[in-house]
Amino acid sequence: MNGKKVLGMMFANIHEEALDSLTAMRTMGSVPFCSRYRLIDFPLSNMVESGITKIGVITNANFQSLMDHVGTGKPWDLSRKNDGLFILPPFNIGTATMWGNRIDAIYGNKGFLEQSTQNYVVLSDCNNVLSLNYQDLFDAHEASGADITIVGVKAPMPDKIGSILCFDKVDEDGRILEASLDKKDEGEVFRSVNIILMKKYLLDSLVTAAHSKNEISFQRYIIMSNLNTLNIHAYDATESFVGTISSLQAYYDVSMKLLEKENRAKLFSKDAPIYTKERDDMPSLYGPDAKLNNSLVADGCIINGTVENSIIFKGTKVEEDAVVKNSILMQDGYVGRNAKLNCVIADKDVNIKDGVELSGAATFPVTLSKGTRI
Amino acid sequence: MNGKKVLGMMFANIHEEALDSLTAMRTMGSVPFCSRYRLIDFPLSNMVESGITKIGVITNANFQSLMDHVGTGKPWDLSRKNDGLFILPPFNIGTATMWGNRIDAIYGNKGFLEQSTQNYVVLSDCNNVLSLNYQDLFDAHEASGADITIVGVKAPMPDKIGSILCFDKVDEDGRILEASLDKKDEGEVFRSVNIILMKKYLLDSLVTAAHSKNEISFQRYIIMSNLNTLNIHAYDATESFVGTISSLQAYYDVSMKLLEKENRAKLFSKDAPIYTKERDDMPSLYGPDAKLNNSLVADGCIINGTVENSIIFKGTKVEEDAVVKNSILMQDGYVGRNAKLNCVIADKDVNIKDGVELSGAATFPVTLSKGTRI
Amino acid sequence: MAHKTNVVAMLLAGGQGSRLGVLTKKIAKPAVPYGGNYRIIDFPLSNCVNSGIYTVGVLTQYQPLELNDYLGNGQPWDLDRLNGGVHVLSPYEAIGGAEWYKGTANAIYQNINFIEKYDPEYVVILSGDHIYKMNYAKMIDFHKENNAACTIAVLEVPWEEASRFGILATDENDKIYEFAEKPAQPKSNKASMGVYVFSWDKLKEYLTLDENTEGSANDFGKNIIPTMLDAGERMFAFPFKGYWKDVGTIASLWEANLDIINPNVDLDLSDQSWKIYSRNPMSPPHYIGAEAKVENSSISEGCEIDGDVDYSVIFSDVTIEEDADVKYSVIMPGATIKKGAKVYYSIVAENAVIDEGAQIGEIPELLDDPENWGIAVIGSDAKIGKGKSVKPGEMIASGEEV
Amino acid sequence: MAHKTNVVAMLLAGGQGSRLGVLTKKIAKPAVPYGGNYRIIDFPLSNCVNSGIYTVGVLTQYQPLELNDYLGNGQPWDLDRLNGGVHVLSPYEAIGGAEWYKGTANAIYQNINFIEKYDPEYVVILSGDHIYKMNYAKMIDFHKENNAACTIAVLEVPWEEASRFGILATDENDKIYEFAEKPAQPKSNKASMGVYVFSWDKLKEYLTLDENTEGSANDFGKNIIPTMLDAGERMFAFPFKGYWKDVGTIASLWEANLDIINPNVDLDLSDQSWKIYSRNPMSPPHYIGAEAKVENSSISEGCEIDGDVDYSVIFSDVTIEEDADVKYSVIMPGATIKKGAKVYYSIVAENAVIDEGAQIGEIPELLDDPENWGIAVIGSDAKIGKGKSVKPGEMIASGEEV
Repeated sequence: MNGKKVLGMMFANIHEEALDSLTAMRTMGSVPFCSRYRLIDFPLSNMVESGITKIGVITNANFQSLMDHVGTGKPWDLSRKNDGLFILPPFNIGTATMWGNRIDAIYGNKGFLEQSTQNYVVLSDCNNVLSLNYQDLFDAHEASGADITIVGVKAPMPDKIGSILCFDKVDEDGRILEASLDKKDEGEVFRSVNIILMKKYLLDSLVTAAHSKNEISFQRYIIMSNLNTLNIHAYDATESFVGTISSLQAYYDVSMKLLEKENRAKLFSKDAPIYTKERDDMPSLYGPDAKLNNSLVADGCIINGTVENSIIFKGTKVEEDAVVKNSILMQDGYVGRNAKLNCVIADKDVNIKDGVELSGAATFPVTLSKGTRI
Repeated sequence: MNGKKVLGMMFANIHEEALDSLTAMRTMGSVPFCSRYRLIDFPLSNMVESGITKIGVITNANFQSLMDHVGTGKPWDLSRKNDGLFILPPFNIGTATMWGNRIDAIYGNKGFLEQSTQNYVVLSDCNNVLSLNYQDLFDAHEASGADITIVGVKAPMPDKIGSILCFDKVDEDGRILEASLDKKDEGEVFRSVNIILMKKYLLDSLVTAAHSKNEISFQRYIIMSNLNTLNIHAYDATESFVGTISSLQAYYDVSMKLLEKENRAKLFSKDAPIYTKERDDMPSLYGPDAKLNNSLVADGCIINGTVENSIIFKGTKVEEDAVVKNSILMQDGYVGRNAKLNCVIADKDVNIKDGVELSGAATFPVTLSKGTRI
Repeated sequence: MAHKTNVVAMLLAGGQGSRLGVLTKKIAKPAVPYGGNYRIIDFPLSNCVNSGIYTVGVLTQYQPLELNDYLGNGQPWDLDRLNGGVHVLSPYEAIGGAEWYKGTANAIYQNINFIEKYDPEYVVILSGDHIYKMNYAKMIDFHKENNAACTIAVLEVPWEEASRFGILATDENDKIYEFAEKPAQPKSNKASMGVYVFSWDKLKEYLTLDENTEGSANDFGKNIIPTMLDAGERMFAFPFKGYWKDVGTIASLWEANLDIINPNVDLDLSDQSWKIYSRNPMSPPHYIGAEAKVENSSISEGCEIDGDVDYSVIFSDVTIEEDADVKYSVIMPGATIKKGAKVYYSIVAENAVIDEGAQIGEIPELLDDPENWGIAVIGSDAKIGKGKSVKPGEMIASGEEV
Repeated sequence: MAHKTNVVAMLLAGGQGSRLGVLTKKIAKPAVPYGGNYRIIDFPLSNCVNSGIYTVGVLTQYQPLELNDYLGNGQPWDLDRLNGGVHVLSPYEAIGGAEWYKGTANAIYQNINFIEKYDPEYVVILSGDHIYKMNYAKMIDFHKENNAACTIAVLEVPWEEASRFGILATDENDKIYEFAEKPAQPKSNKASMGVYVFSWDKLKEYLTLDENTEGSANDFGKNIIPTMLDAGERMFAFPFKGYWKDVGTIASLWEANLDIINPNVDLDLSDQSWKIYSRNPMSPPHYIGAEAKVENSSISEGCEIDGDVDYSVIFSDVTIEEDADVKYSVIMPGATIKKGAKVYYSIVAENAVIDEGAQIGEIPELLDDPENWGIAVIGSDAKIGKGKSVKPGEMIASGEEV
């Protein structure tokens, strides 16, 4: 795609209340995921690989971890003289430290939109782990003649999160005829992942109108109420791996799905690498008594114990005779000798002392917040 | 200087209330100065040229213009994987959008100090236009064995700004024996320009102690009250060009001083270039009726009229038969045919229509705020 | 990935550019200063970036040091990229020995590996000695629409000058049916601008064929283009309108410089939507003194002007002292024109010093024998002593003291 | 400025490195993969950056393409600098013709202009085939304190091996009074590590002298150092302690790789205060399957391991399928070891494929004739067919199919 055409706008904070302690000190976008990434890496890398050259990241007051991660934008080649990466905290509206809602946030960044030379905008949340070719999305949007194209997947409803838009009736061309919010359905639905493409002027006029009426729901007042007047299409991304991080349980489940080869193959394609901020760790070292199976491990680990069905982040050390099962250990953790962990999510820098045993259930993983020492 | 030794900390906001409309929408550090710079460019470039590799910029809620200007830090070669430039807004303390005072601001950034590998810190404000070799400052600090070294100049007291520290008695080694705040003196005094070098642990302990006692004046409680217990030295920078921007009048006067060759020679040395964000303007074009004298002009201007004793920023257009005297026209201004300006400070994007006449006095320049159309 | 790097530009920075004499003795031609704030290479490089092409190979085997230094990490052109960016490509040694570039086509041939790394669909071939602003993206679109193997940008030149150019004869669909290098009897006035778009698979095929052809000069104009035409490949002429100037000679370089201050010339350097990027000298604003007189001229940053300047292009960091007089001249970065010196119809190269009262060149009207007139050229770092003079058309070598 | 760039490092990336056989057929030696996440050049480059040296020239005339590509704009080493940074320097053409680098000293001589641009006080000369972590800043301090013309880093080697090295005899102040290349009767066990600090004015003087000396090999060890010693220049030996390994042969490269998983070796790659930087392949975490067995080994990102790995170094993006067995081997990026294949005491280069049931190398204890044992080497992109075997010590060329 000619990067001069489409502007990316990322919502780094949306839904972060769903992740409890994982988002206590960070935005949704900077939640660690899959041994070496942060959630924002997926949409950011996909956008860059699709040729998008200017991306604004809308965030709230807790943006320090996000700034630490995306920094100058260099890992995504977004440290540019023209265009590049822009962090958009709510700094210009008096004492506000939070954008009120999505409409507010876009309205508050009208200046950013106006100063951009691109004619199209693609909006994206950070809580859906998927691999998307935005060029294909753009081509489909152009080919269909749609005013708005929304990416959706056919999957069960996620737990907990509110305001999920379902496409209840879609015609053969892909136009959404009927939609609903927060459907009660146990089975598979066709639901939005909140990646939305439209012309910049259209977004501007819809948001300006909604803002002047004090509307607060983007889904309801910008999408649903315009289904008749605008040509709004659904783009089906079901063939990609899609994981919606709507709760801690969903975080755990989506993570564990990546132990399956076919899911990794979908999410990590050679053609569309996922970039992240590098730490320059050494390769991981496995000692004489290491026993690993069905696990993902990043660089910089020293594994001397047993690790099964687990996801191990950078710089983790597992000592002799320690046993880690069905767990997620974020970066720079330490598991002492004879410690036993089962169904645990440990945030960064967690230190499990020798002999400590902790066990949750796959349907109720135990969560340890950053820096916990047990 | 081994850049690994000294950390730079810049106060981008200090004293900005003094500049009225010039700082209405921007920090002190991002006030345009001398045809093509912003005030922060001077300490930033000097630090970089002296080999300092990590610089934190402390700012308040209005930091967008500063972020636009310093961006990724590339123009100063501070877009780095290790170290580099860090903007430090007050984002981690609940709803605060302002650092209360200098002690608060340093205290609030203790984490930044701790994470830095440097052993020394140099603090610097942005409202003193001067050229300083921080390596020489460091060498003098080391040679004297001082605990704290404060850069000072022998010059009259600036108008308006409060809390100016004067070194009233300095021994032959440079140690400050007596100091006072806000001296009433018409003549030349030896006064601080608020560039202060000390070991990191010393700053940390002084600020932590002051903070715990709820002290608010860095000058009074960290410097003055420690004159007997610590070895505090003055470093005389009088031989550099020094302009303290303490008011709009001072802004005008300091700017005009740079029309003198010897002042430019001091401030802009070939060995220590002043870096700034570049706009890639064309060279300035002078038409057949252009009449220029005793003026400074940046790139990107089109001058067809008369310009005398003035400072013209990038992208300014002066039409035929317009007359601009004793004025400062910031970037992208327009002066129409037959317009006459005398002793005017026009902020960015000011548009003076054909035939308009405006005249201030050298002791009372007329100020036009950003985007004014007359 | 495909979408990001499907075009690679290769810039032929060329040989010694000997027609520019002393100006290219120490630097490659594309690094020659131009237009106050620029060097020649800024134009094709900025065109690339503005056209969305972020991978550029610069081919040179002659004095690459200053060019390398000037391009650096590519940041001034926004070409400091993790993938792609700007790379200076000098010849190198492989097993079986090394070769210098034999011709323009051979230079590309030797860098096939570089191009293949980016797996491009299209390759744009540019030369490093033309001043123009052109959207290559539009030319590539034209190339795609025509399903062409090769597209050549053409400019309509006055018929009487056509025999000085490579001339393309085209049908009503802009399809090329004949190419003639400097034809005595031109069939068209469409001159090749030396800007080519190739489908990479086709170019690779013909480069390989050419390399294996005994006696070939390995040149685009002489060999590749005619061979492709003979083979019946689809080749199209992309019509360009606007300012375009070859700056391969002293006279044309001088003229092209003065064009930036000529209001009648269609070269707008202030256009914000098509900026020409360059490496900035990081100099303070220029100062125009109380006694100076500056008219019809361009002045760049870092200059201190106390003398008279008329119809001239003054590059950055130039000093012109009191009572000096500069007319119809091009004064390159860092040069000094001392008190009372006169510089007329001249090019004064970087850091040259014209001492007090010296005179360089002459106003043609004042010559006894206007036939002998020409642009005087002072090489970089040369020094013209007090009261000395340099005749019109004379060239003073770099570093020479007169 | 002086303080920022007063040191320039020049890295001799060298010639073809023919002792590394098929591994350097297509790439320069410094670009050879090492230690799971690295290439050889990452060590001297990271040492430079960690020592505060941000201007590095990499001298090569042999296959610079992959090296250029690997170094890119220098960002992985934090060397994407506005001034300085990392530059690959190939020979170029000046007026009067061009020359390939004749020797190590001549390579620096030909790049005097590059060095002068930064106006350094000191120049550090490094070579591209050693693995070690060293603070050059301390060596430069030592050089300054001694007011030396040249300082050479030395390592104490076992006396019985001393005759394989360049040996420096020093007085009690570490002042060198004799240098002997591979002496039969070594006077000391201080071996030159090929790391030199020169005061630039001195080095320039001796480079120029050497260039004008008929019959000189233009080599640092053979010419520059002895000439300086003879002339009575102050030359000092800087003692180094720690891991240092020349990886100039297949056996030493193999051994140095296995050193990273040897707990008894003093090479700590996890030290956060002296990181070794490298260009990251941007691969997902590695996956170790349910049936895999991994012990005493290092695994890098992007691998999918379903077989057995023991005492081996597995680089990024390697696939080891079920029932494959890899022991005492070095498997470089992107290689595939298919089902049931066995790889013992081998180096398998980038993207090579070992098909099902094939066997590469052998465990020495199992050989009938252990005298004939050696490391087997599979070149990059080579393919070893189903059930085929490659003998110990055998080398399969890049791209070959067996």
